[in-house]
Amino acid sequence: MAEEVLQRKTDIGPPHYSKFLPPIIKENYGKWKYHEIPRPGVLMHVADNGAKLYSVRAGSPRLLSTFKIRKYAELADKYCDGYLRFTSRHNVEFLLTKEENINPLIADLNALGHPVGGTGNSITSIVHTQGWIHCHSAATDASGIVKAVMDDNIEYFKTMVLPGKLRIALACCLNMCGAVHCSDIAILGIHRRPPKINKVNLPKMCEIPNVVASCPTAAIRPVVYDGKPSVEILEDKCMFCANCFTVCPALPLADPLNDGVSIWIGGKVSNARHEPMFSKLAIPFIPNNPPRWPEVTGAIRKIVELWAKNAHKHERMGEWIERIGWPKFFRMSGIEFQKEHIDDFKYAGLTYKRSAHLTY
Amino acid sequence: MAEEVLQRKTDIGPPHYSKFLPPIIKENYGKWKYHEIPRPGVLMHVADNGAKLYSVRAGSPRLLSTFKIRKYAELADKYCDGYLRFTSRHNVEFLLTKEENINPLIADLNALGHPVGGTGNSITSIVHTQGWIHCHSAATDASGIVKAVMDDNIEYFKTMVLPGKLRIALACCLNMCGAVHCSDIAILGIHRRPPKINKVNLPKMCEIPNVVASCPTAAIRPVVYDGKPSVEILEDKCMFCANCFTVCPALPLADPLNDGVSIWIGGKVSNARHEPMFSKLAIPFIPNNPPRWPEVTGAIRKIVELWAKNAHKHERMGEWIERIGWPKFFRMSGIEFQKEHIDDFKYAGLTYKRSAHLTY
Amino acid sequence: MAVDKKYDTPMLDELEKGEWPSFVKEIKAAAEWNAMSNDLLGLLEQSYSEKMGHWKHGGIVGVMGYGGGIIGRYTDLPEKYPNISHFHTLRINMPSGWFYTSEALRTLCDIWDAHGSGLTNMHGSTGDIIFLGTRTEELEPVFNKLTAAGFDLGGSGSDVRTPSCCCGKARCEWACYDTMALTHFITNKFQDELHRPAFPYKMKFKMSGCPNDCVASVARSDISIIGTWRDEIQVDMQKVREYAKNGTDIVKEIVMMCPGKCIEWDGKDLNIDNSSCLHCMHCINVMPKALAPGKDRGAVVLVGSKAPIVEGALLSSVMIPFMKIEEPFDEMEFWKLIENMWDLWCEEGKNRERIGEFIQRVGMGNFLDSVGLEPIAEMVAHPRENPYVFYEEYFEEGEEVEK
Amino acid sequence: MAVDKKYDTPMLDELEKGEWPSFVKEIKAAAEWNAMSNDLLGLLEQSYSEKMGHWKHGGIVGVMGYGGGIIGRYTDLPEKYPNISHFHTLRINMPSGWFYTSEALRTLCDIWDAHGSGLTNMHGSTGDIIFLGTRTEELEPVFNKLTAAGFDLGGSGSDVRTPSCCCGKARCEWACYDTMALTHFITNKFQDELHRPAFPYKMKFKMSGCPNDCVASVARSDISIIGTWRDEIQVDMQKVREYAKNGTDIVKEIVMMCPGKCIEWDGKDLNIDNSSCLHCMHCINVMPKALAPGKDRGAVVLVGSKAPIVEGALLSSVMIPFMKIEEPFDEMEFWKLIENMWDLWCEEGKNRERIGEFIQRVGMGNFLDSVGLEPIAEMVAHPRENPYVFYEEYFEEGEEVEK
Ligand code: SRM
Ligand code: SRM
Ligand code: SRM
Ligand code: SRM
Ligand code: SF4
Ligand code: SF4
Ligand code: SF4
Ligand code: SF4
Ligand code: SF4
Ligand code: SF4
Ligand code: SF4
Ligand code: SF4
Repeated sequence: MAEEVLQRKTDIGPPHYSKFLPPIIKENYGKWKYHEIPRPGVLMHVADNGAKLYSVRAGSPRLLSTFKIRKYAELADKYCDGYLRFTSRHNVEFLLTKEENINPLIADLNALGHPVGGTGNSITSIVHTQGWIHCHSAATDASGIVKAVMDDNIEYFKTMVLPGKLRIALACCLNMCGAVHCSDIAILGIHRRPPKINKVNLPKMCEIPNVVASCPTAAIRPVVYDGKPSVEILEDKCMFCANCFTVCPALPLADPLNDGVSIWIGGKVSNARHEPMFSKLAIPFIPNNPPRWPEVTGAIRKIVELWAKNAHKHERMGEWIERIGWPKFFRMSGIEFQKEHIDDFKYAGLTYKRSAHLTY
Repeated sequence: MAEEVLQRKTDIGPPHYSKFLPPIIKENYGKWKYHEIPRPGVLMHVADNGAKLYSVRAGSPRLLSTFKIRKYAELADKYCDGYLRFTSRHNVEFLLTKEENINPLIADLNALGHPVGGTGNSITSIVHTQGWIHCHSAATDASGIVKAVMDDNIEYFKTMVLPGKLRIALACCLNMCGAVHCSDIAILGIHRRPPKINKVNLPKMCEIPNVVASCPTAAIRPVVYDGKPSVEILEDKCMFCANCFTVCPALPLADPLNDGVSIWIGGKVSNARHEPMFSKLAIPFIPNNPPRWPEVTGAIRKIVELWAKNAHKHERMGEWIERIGWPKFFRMSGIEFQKEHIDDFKYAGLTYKRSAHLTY
Repeated sequence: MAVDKKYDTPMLDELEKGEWPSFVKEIKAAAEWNAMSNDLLGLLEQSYSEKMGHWKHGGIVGVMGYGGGIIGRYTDLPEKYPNISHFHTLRINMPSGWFYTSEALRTLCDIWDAHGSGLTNMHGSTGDIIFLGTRTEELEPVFNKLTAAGFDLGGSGSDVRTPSCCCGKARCEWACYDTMALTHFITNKFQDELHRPAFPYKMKFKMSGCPNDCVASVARSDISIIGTWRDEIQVDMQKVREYAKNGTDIVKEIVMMCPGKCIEWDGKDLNIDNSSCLHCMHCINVMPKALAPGKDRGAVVLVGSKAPIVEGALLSSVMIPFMKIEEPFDEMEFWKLIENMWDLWCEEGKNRERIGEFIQRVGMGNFLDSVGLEPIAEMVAHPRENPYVFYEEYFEEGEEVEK
Repeated sequence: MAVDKKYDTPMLDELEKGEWPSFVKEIKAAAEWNAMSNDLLGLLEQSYSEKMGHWKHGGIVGVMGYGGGIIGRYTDLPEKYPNISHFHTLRINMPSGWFYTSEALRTLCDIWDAHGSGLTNMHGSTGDIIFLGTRTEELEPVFNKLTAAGFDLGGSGSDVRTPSCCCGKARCEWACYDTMALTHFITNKFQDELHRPAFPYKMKFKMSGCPNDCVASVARSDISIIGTWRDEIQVDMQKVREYAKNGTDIVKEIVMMCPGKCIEWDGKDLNIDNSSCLHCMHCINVMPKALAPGKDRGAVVLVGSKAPIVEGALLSSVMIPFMKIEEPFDEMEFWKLIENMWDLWCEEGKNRERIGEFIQRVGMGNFLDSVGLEPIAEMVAHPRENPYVFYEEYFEEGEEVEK
């Protein structure tokens, strides 16, 4: 299928964004005055001169076929002179100037299977990663859990009844592509079994010193196996980080019996009110249960409802828990507190409860 | 002076406190209802049955001669049937039942050179240590600075006009005997020059491996000197902790040209409002300037006044600074921020400013 | 590539149900005509039933003269799924702010339909347009068509990664600087660094127009540039009163939630002590018609965030508390700092050590010394709590000595 | 010991000025008749002019059968100050709560005047009565007279240190348990551990009757026992209204400062959501006549605080969130935990490793396993943020395997 190179260009960079901006944005660039959310999924930005831009946000699985993208293009042509954008959380936004086009567009989007929502105090789409679709590292799938969780929370996407924004993210391994470490709710794929050593391939594929050095806990030691250099793993010391696997394909961690997901909560990135926070471990392990991971969706649903019911208005998940304290959160949620919850990494000492500030 | 042992007793423990409690306390033990502070330095505790106990608190240098203790005993006999106590911050408290005795007692105390105060929102006496009076480790004196600082803040001992309690502590070296690490203001003696190696005594007095192991930064290496085992010190790596000196007298750090004090602020131990906090570095170094350390008293006075003027009612030093942020504190106080202020120890990473929460 | 096989996908079919748009439907749509996507469907069903992925470590593949932009990928079941024996992704640099015309999207689709799986991510979590899966021999042709259409590859490996930003001034009333313009400028300024990995590890830029940080820059970028202001919040008092009248509980929702504790409300006037304002955006967020960021606008620059592998996750921390961001961008002093930082990191950083980890290792103070920045209180949440200060000078017999 | 020499002390004399009581005056008072104190005066003046101490590392001195309680001390200028060539201190265990009668004080003075410098610390910062400076040969006689008078030595070295406590129920309306009784009990229970150092390092107990923590136990003791309650704060509403009437700004001073954010005040009633109360004491502190701790009282036990040498300072952290403290103390299950902790620490602790540092090193989770405590959420400020969990079990071919 290779084709003739006519004139090879490099380092041209991306197209200039100005080519893609609708006239109303060009005219009011930097001159927006305020916005309103007339209905869930629709933003109205009003410029100094009174001009009004409507953005209609539709949910997206992010993994899109060219078929679907062409459909988007059609809708953009039909309702907004061909102008649209994607958001930092992978939703698609149609940029309208004609208010009367909003409802027909939404109807068409719904017909296409794309609900409109995700604005204001809602759950918007889940920032996620490749999973079994494309990555060698995955301890779980990405798109499947995302679909199941969003199905289960769809009314919170289509309405704005939550106390604040709720950002969910998923990463299929500890590399944490995405914003898992700072999300209101994070779903994180984890291995729980130390790497199995492929003794045949290891000497061929990997440099022993690199492999040994890659392990942060010094769990890997060089040995000689069958006259060839190899490694052994002190299983007690393994914390399943997969750093060794990143440098050496002969040390796979994936293991259907032991892979699964953990749930982390209470992170955020905005500076609104509270400073950015890391997510904290809520549920150490749930086995993979495809295709719809019911234990995961169930657990998340429970946490969402608990927060929705108890938080003050504007309080993000982490702010709410910080106010009531983690012990009370564990009591309320019925989640069992376990040894796994107790930090034992670098800054562990600072996570101990160092005061008598307790609830009973 | 040695005397005959009549009957050697051991492990008898301290006398039972009940022997020393005045009748009013025995009667109302555990039955106190509330307290008032009728005037600075005087507490009135009221029991369920209406009984009133007055405690008159007088400032103390803590280092007391038997002469002075006998004077206290006299006053106790004169005004309160011989009952008195000392506080956790080393002040003396006379325990009265007769309200009419308060004023005469205070007059006598003042005549004896002991001001009355330290209650409520005041500066009470400074928890401190031995310094040049008794310790081999000292980088500064204890009692001298304490005296100078208390003289300079005497009106805040005798009144209750501050926003909250202000606890000052002093330790003459990094061992930090006392509560220096959690004080509103802490004065800490510090060395700034690496140990000088006493090459003659070292082989005689110290075990080289212990010495080498004692250094947390691995600044000490074994060497042979004049045919004898000795050590060398990589000066760049020394953080002046004196741990080596603790295990080896031949490695003194004391050095008149380079010893001095640092000032730390914003710590607390009570759970009231904010959880306990560590003190934080405010002024990295002030040279020793006996007998009255004017640079130290001046710096402290300035910090106290700044807090007194700007804090909300009930706000301890650290709570106030946390609210306004450290940059603003540095701007307001005129203290220069330097490299020394930036943490580079174990948890350094967590002390960096990890958000856009800034004041301008 | 015609589709000749049909896979049974009972598990995946379950994921066509429900109201959220289904990625399975997307794959199936492509699998109708595309053999790669069809094999992907088969492989994925197998992964679902085995609870395990079937991809091998990626090899080094790429386009001529570029070191990044392609993630090589091969299945470990090439006999069973021959059409995805190679299944490399291309990372294509998106336009700033992810704005498109329908025409641009169709151009991209045309290219990808001709050379790949017909599947994409719009977008990857760094922000790129992801072309999901093709064979090695297709890479050059795709690349050539892309550049012809005005698109270029994004980053991967130890290079500058595709910078990304919020929509900023294009659509947001709070943008304190022009995020899209700066992002476009940075992307072009660092084309070489983006396409030819030469760093110890990856290097990400993310630009948010205000402290709401709609691209999560503080958590996900080595260089985080977050808009802010340093004068007073603009207040339209009449509008504040309207909010109050229309049901906003100003004391509960705003006064008590202000982290700077610097707002007072007496039922008529809102009084902000701007000198204590932490620029968190909360009050503005709640009353967008009444309040707005000040007029003296710029950005705070933070450095060093990343995911946890392997020393633990980091948030970016303040390096420049306030910087004006104005055209001409190339005259900004800022680039000098970036250069100094990179020089130092390239020289002294370990392999696979992000710049944030490097700073943690050498210490902020030493890092500042080396890049020529003065230490300032804004860089720390609080000064040190431990007494282990490396005082750098001492006196000897009357004279100051540098250690 | 008559005083035959008189030292010029121009620098120290400066410290007789000013309103705060002067330690120099105290030393001079003793120096009038005591040669040790007189030499101390001379030595101290020299230290002041040289800006340096003149004490050597202490040798091992003590009384028969005791390993602790005495700090040996020698000056490095014994020729010049012969009377303080030895200058050891005795640490004498104070009565709980530092209560005395004038008689008891005079007894102590009599003993010390006969055998030492005539100088004391009332008290040391661990809480002991400090007899400041005497010669080795005086130690036994002092000890014998002390025990005859009912006093005993306190701790020093790697032993249980003299436990101390706030005055508690003796004088404070907030004491949630009997601090003085418990302290007396602990001191006597552990006489052997107190007098004969056998631990890896020192071991301090401090008892505070309520979360105000008037003995700084959370910062300065390996075992911190802090009183608290678990039912509802007792409210006398009439008195609350009186405070409000007399000028307490209940919203600003209490509602907005409550860390649990669980108080409401409508100008008439104070409403506390006790299930969110953090037991900080603030509201009670501000309105002592109106509010009081609940009736179901006990204590929280925290473990591990210490000064910074050498791994950094620690605060104690929660081990038992609530424990009833009631007579008979010796039937409390608590001692079993203490025993387990000490056994473990003695077995696995390094030399000069405090128990807090030991926990930091082995990890709280492992520590709990070893001492037989269940992990509970109250022990942490928050769960872990990093994903490096040491899962302890995995499945292999259908069966669970312990690693
Ligand atoms: C479109 C988008 C930026 C873009 O260039 O793509 C965007 C747009 C807006 N954000 Fe955002 N935010 C967008 C991602 C984010 C993110 C990033 C993320 O989620 O990964 C954050 C940080 C989230 C976090 O803290 O974890 C973010 C935190 C905010 C906040 C702060 C919310 C808070 O209370 O913490 C506001 C203020 C508000 O909504 O009150 C905000 C406000 C806004 C406003 C109202 C700004 C404006 O006036 O135009 C926009 C509409 C918000 C809405 O959906 O109601 N935006 N916003 C992103 C939409 C993502 C989506 O499809 O759902
Ligand atoms: C006598 C003493 C206990 C003892 O057994 O010796 C004591 C006695 C009282 N304390 Fe205290 N505290 C005593 C040391 C402490 C300490 C320890 C220390 O300073 O080293 C603290 C912790 C300080 C810290 O956080 O750094 C302490 C933190 C408090 C607090 C909390 C204050 C705060 O806002 O943080 C209160 C409550 C209050 O005063 O409102 C309190 C309240 C009280 C009350 C009112 C309790 C009562 O109802 O009897 C007593 C009179 C206080 C006063 O002076 O106004 N006491 N108090 C100690 C007197 C020391 C002195 O001579 O000045
Ligand atoms: C495609 C993408 C996930 C996605 O589905 O969106 C992705 C995919 C991979 N990431 Fe990532 N990362 C992607 C965004 C991120 C992000 C988010 C971001 O950039 O905002 C992060 C967290 C932020 C950060 O940089 O720390 C991220 C942190 C990592 C890490 C951990 C790096 C670290 O320093 O902690 C690794 C591991 C590594 O580099 O060895 C990694 C490694 C990988 C590799 C290359 C796997 C590997 O070890 O070789 C994955 C290739 C998957 C595949 O087969 O396609 N990826 N990766 C994202 C890039 C798309 C794009 O260009 O737009
Ligand atoms: C006398 C006293 C200071 C005072 O003037 O009050 C004192 C004096 C000494 N302390 Fe201390 N410590 C004294 C209370 C403390 C406290 C406060 C407390 O107990 O509440 C602390 C902080 C809390 C703690 O235990 O962490 C304290 C933390 C230290 C340390 C650091 C221990 C650590 O683990 O970090 C050392 C160094 C060591 O043990 O090697 C230390 C060592 C010393 C030595 C023995 C010096 C040494 O290295 O040999 C000092 C003897 C001085 C002398 O010549 O008399 N002293 N020491 C206090 C004991 C009096 C008493 O018994 O009542
Ligand atoms: S999170 Fe892990 S498994 Fe998922 S895409 Fe990133 S590197 Fe791959
Ligand atoms: S997974 Fe991580 S901890 Fe386990 S052996 Fe590999 S590198 Fe070491
Ligand atoms: S702080 Fe240091 S110098 Fe002062 S008494 Fe304690 S050990 Fe000695
Ligand atoms: S003072 Fe501390 S850092 Fe310096 S050499 Fe001695 S033990 Fe090492
Ligand atoms: S970061 Fe700020 S400027 Fe950018 S889109 Fe979000 S709210 Fe607007
Ligand atoms: S921006 Fe945030 S800190 Fe500033 S006044 Fe508004 S709410 Fe307070
Ligand atoms: S700790 Fe509590 S009980 Fe003890 S004296 Fe202080 S306020 Fe009273
Ligand atoms: S004790 Fe503290 S947390 Fe509890 S209600 Fe009172 S102020 Fe609030």
